[in-house]
Amino acid sequence: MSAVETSRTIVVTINGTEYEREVEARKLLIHFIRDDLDLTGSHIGCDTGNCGACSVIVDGTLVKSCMMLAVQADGASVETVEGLSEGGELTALQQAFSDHHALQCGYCTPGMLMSATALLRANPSPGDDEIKKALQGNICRCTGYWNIFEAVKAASR
Amino acid sequence: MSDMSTTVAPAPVEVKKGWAGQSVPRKEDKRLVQGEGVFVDDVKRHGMGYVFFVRSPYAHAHITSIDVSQAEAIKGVYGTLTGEEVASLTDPFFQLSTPPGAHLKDFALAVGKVRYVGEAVVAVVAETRELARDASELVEIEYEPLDPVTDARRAQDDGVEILHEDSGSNLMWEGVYEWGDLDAAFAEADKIVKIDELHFHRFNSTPLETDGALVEYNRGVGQWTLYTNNQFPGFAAIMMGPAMRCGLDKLRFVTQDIGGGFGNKITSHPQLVVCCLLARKLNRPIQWTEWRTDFHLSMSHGNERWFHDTEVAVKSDGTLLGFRTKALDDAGAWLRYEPLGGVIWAQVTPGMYRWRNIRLEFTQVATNKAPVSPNRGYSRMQHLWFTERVIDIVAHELGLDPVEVRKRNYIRAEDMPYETPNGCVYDSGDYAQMLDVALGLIGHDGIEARRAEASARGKLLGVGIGSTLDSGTNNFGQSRMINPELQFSGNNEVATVKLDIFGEIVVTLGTTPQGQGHETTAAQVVADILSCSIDDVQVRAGHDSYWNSHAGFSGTYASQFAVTGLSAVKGATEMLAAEIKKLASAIFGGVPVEALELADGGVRIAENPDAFLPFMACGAIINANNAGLPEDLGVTLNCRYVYRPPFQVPDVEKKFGNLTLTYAAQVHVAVVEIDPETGAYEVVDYAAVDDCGKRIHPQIVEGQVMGATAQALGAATHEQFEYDAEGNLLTPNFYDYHVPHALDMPPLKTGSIESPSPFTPLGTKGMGEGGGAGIHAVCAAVQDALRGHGDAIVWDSCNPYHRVWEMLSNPGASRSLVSVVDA
Amino acid sequence: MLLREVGYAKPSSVADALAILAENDGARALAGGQTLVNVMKARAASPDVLVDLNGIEELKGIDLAADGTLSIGPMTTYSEIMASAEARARPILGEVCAQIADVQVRNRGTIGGNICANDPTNHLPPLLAAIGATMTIRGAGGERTVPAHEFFVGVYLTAVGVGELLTRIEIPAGKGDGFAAVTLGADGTCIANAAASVNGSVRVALGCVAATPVVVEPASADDDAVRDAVRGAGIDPPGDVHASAEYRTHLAEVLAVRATREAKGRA
Amino acid sequence: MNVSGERTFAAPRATVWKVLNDPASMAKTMPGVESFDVQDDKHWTANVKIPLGLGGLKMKIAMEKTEERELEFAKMAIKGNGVGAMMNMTTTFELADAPDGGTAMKWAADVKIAGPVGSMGQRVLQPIVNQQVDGVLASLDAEVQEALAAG
Repeated sequence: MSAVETSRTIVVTINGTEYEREVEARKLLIHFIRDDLDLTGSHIGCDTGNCGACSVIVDGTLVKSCMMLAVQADGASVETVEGLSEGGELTALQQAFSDHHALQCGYCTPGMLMSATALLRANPSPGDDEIKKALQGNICRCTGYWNIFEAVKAASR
Repeated sequence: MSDMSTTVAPAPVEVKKGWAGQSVPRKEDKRLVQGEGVFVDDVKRHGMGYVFFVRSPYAHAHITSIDVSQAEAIKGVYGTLTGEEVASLTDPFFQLSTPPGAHLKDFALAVGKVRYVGEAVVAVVAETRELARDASELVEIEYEPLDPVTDARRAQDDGVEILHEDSGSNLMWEGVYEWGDLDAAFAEADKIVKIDELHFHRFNSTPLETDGALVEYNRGVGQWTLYTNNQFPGFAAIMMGPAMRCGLDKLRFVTQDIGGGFGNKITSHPQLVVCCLLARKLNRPIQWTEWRTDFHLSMSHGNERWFHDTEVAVKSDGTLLGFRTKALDDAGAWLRYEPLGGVIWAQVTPGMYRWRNIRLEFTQVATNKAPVSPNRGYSRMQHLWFTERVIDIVAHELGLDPVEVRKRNYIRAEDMPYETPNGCVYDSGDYAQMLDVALGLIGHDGIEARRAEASARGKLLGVGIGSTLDSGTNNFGQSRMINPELQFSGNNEVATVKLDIFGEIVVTLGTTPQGQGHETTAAQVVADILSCSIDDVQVRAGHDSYWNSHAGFSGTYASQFAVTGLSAVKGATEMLAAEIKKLASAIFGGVPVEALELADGGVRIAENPDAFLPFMACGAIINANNAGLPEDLGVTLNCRYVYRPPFQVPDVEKKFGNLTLTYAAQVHVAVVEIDPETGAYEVVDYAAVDDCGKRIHPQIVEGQVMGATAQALGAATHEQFEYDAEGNLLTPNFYDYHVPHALDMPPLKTGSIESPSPFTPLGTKGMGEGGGAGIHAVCAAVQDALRGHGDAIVWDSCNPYHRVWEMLSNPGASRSLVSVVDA
Repeated sequence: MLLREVGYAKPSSVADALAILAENDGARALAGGQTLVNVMKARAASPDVLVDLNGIEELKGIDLAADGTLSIGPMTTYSEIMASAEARARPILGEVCAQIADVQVRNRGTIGGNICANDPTNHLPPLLAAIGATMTIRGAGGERTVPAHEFFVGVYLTAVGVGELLTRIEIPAGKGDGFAAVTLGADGTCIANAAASVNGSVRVALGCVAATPVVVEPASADDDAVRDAVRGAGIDPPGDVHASAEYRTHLAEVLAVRATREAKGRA
Repeated sequence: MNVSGERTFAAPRATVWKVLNDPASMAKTMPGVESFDVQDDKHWTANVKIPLGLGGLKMKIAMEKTEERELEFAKMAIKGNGVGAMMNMTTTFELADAPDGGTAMKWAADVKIAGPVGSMGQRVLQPIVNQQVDGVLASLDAEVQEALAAG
């Protein structure tokens, strides 16, 4: 019978770097990423899984890291906003966000970028409605989304 | 994505060579798109303790006992703080109100009594976030519940429980405003339109980042450093210093990036005091993260307001002569910024219209709900919603066209600058032209055909207009209309521009931006004056009250940066430019400064460009190589300028005077389609036209218009802080408090007009808060759609599907609120 | 955020999971976690032990039998159902899954978690009740199969007892299905919903109006018959900030008719 | 939130009254009672774990009989104190002889739930409360029959 533990040691690869840490079973993945690993690009905007500011890509799948336990990421490969650009070189999507003023305070932006990145990987040339549908899980209170749609459109082929 | 956003070319303005007026890339973006911003919850310190607040489950109750012993006994718990301790270590927060509100004893934690669900009662600090919450569950608090007051209309009834014994009743503040000659206006009227009750609901902008802080105490010098996202440190300091019995310089505020504010992050001073006291008591850094549910339960709700017994004097042709109304403002449990809302609305007393005779009786009461505080459009939005509702109800009841009624009554371009009945001076604008542009954007000419086409699909189509003013740059003298004893007036903002030793241009601001792009727009203004590139200008990110010079009203709030902030930057940069020339004149052996010009990142002799002194040389000479310079040179290349808008102290007796410097305008038009079977509806077309004078960065301006519009659409349809009879908040999270998501966004068309302000150094007007127009527009559109289907009157600012269905199935309920009598 | 302390186990087989559930009173199965984790954040409920089912292959996957019967593993995510060629045998499944919340939630949330949570506002309980799904439940006492109308017992309560697991969801062949909802914003929480199935007989299930889906069987798929059936059910829905009991009662009727029309159009 | 109803028991009033006033048998009717203790004939306390599906909700419950008219009427104040929820409930029972034999009981309860659980929303709580009430009434019936049998 598998052991029941209130804490365990996990190995998680984030943006290519492997981290081995002991975590409490109750710790949410987002707290592990932000507090334990000090990767503070991913944010927390709610406590009910609605806002998407904590969105990250786990083994190729877009998830909200506030609705996943850190222990559930054991052995997984995680991508966060810090892993998007290489050597300070912005991706086309990041550049499009700036060009189209798709961010104001920038708090929702990391999660928004991860959702848009996941969309463009699966569908490099999405239609307007597909873009809206793909960003439905990310709340932005500054922009009204319109410029974000424009940016994603611009970054698509 | 044309169906998602369209922009019409702005009305022709002279195209200025230079940086200002161009949508240059934002300096802030590079760090933010890479997750390299520094927000308050990103700040960590060795040995910091996490604070968790134990909050009241009751709306109204006496606290009979508090026992923290079990919580403190847990390993890893650093300590606790209770209301009793706060009451002994601090004085109550300074109250802005006259009595009875003046008598409130407001402390950082509840003392003896709780007055709303979610009020902080005890603070627990522990080694981890989780542990602090675990321990908070072991704090034993005994309550003796009292009947809650949840309806402002009942707050002053006999036998109702009183929230604040010290003030003797639930009345907090009241005042009567009257201008013109009401009797004459009503005598001249053909018709009097009466509206018994209108209700502006409770909501706020719910910035995605909630409040927070990391507070360190330096015992040796008795000074606190607060890394926090408070958006108006100047205000927080004058609230906290006296309460904590310390000088303001002992409170150092530091912020870098702030995840949205919208006014909602002005009144976090109680929580900050708790963190300060704990940092001193426990001798370690204290970290506070406010969770979403905490924010909804306790932070900065927008003012809920009722309008009763409204009477409008109008001619048969729709000419508006004046109105009377009674405004009842629900302040919630405490006056944290109130009762300023009791006068702020007066900045836009007649809205956009020419009526000259106005009487408004303002009453503010306390209820067992979260305290209200500024929210985007603060207090003006409520009043402008009222004036717009009045226009549409008058048009509706007199069978007139809302477009015609507006055009007939709008203040005209040729009347600008226009003095309102209460002495405000609208600086510039052409409201009728804005309306034409907006109507053009949604193809208003073809609206009847669309209405028919929609009804063929079984849908009710309606079109509505919302016109608002975004009054910016407060004259704080208006606070004296609330309390003549207050020693506030005018306004000010500061900037410092210096040339460092290697010629780097460094700008520091007094402001605390939350996404408005101050680093970028400030650099544009500086680059134009110094004739250099914006890349050569480094604007410090965020604010540090120890390093950035700041003034009493410094901060980012109330639509003023484009006026106060940028005027300060302009002033400081012009000082620096003059000093550079003065220095060059000395270096070039007395060439008159008039013969010098700034160009290509340096200063040169206009006639002889080879005589060139790069900024780097200037910085080096003054800072490191200054031997032999003339004694009386008086050049530091470090220039501080305080911009002070031209204001007079208003006449407190007559409640007369100019209350803000600029009056940006917005006209929005919404087209909705209602499903009559369910009451569900959607916005199918939308236009927003903005006029905020000279635009330094059109893209940023448009971004503010879009964001404010989205917030308005959310507020108009789903967003509401609604309480049940026991005082439980029914929408304490984003699950039940539905903000707009991507799929909720209608197509948006934006347009703009530039009417430069004659009163500001750059011709700019403060902007960003005009989104309320969207609430008015949707309310009007819903009412229009219901025309001929029961003719219900839209009486509430929030119209979720169930309310629309109720208006359809029982229009009589709202019809009974209005009547028209022949004068 | 900040859950109460909890034990965690990640079994790789149903037998192992059942053993852990049996061992630990107060243990709960963790499926996608898109509901349970949020309830734990509020500390409104706190299991002592979470039994993570994400490592159990036998609980995943979709099989289509020759007779058109779909057999779906409870740990199959909404996204997997939307993408599955087999699942298109009953098109309504993917269509309704596509309306649930957002991409991130659909990537983690599972069909089993949705019906076991049985929040009154969930999409799938009324849908599965309408299309006549049957659930297989395994426990120490062996395996049993219950029809949807017996499966849903209460808010957050189902026929899956303490120490038991939902192991399979079977859905008969059929195409004549419909679903209608009024939601809090596009793809938002359901204010009221209804699912209808017109495959031979007519069955309509009403959501958001009681602790469990209310199933009615109109005499025919005609609007009037459906209205009569809904009225006959005498529902007494909860009222909340989004809808009064009266409004929900009205919506139930309207949505039942709309769902049935859609179903009839596809039958 | 107010819930109320009427129920007829196939038993004489005295029997129903006895059950209603016997802490032990009342305990059996309440959902998830783990321990129970009687201070005096007017005050009882209990530790309950209300089955909430996703994990039981633990509560300390204190009951006080605030009013009674022998064989006719009883009023109780029930205070529940749990992590995440505070419950305040007043409930009344009114007994009368049913027209065709047995005892008719009119009951009403005013339930107030505060705290995080309260914020889960009426859409969830109302059905839960109704469901718990049905459970209580069913087992009350059983208790009455048992008492009747016991004589």
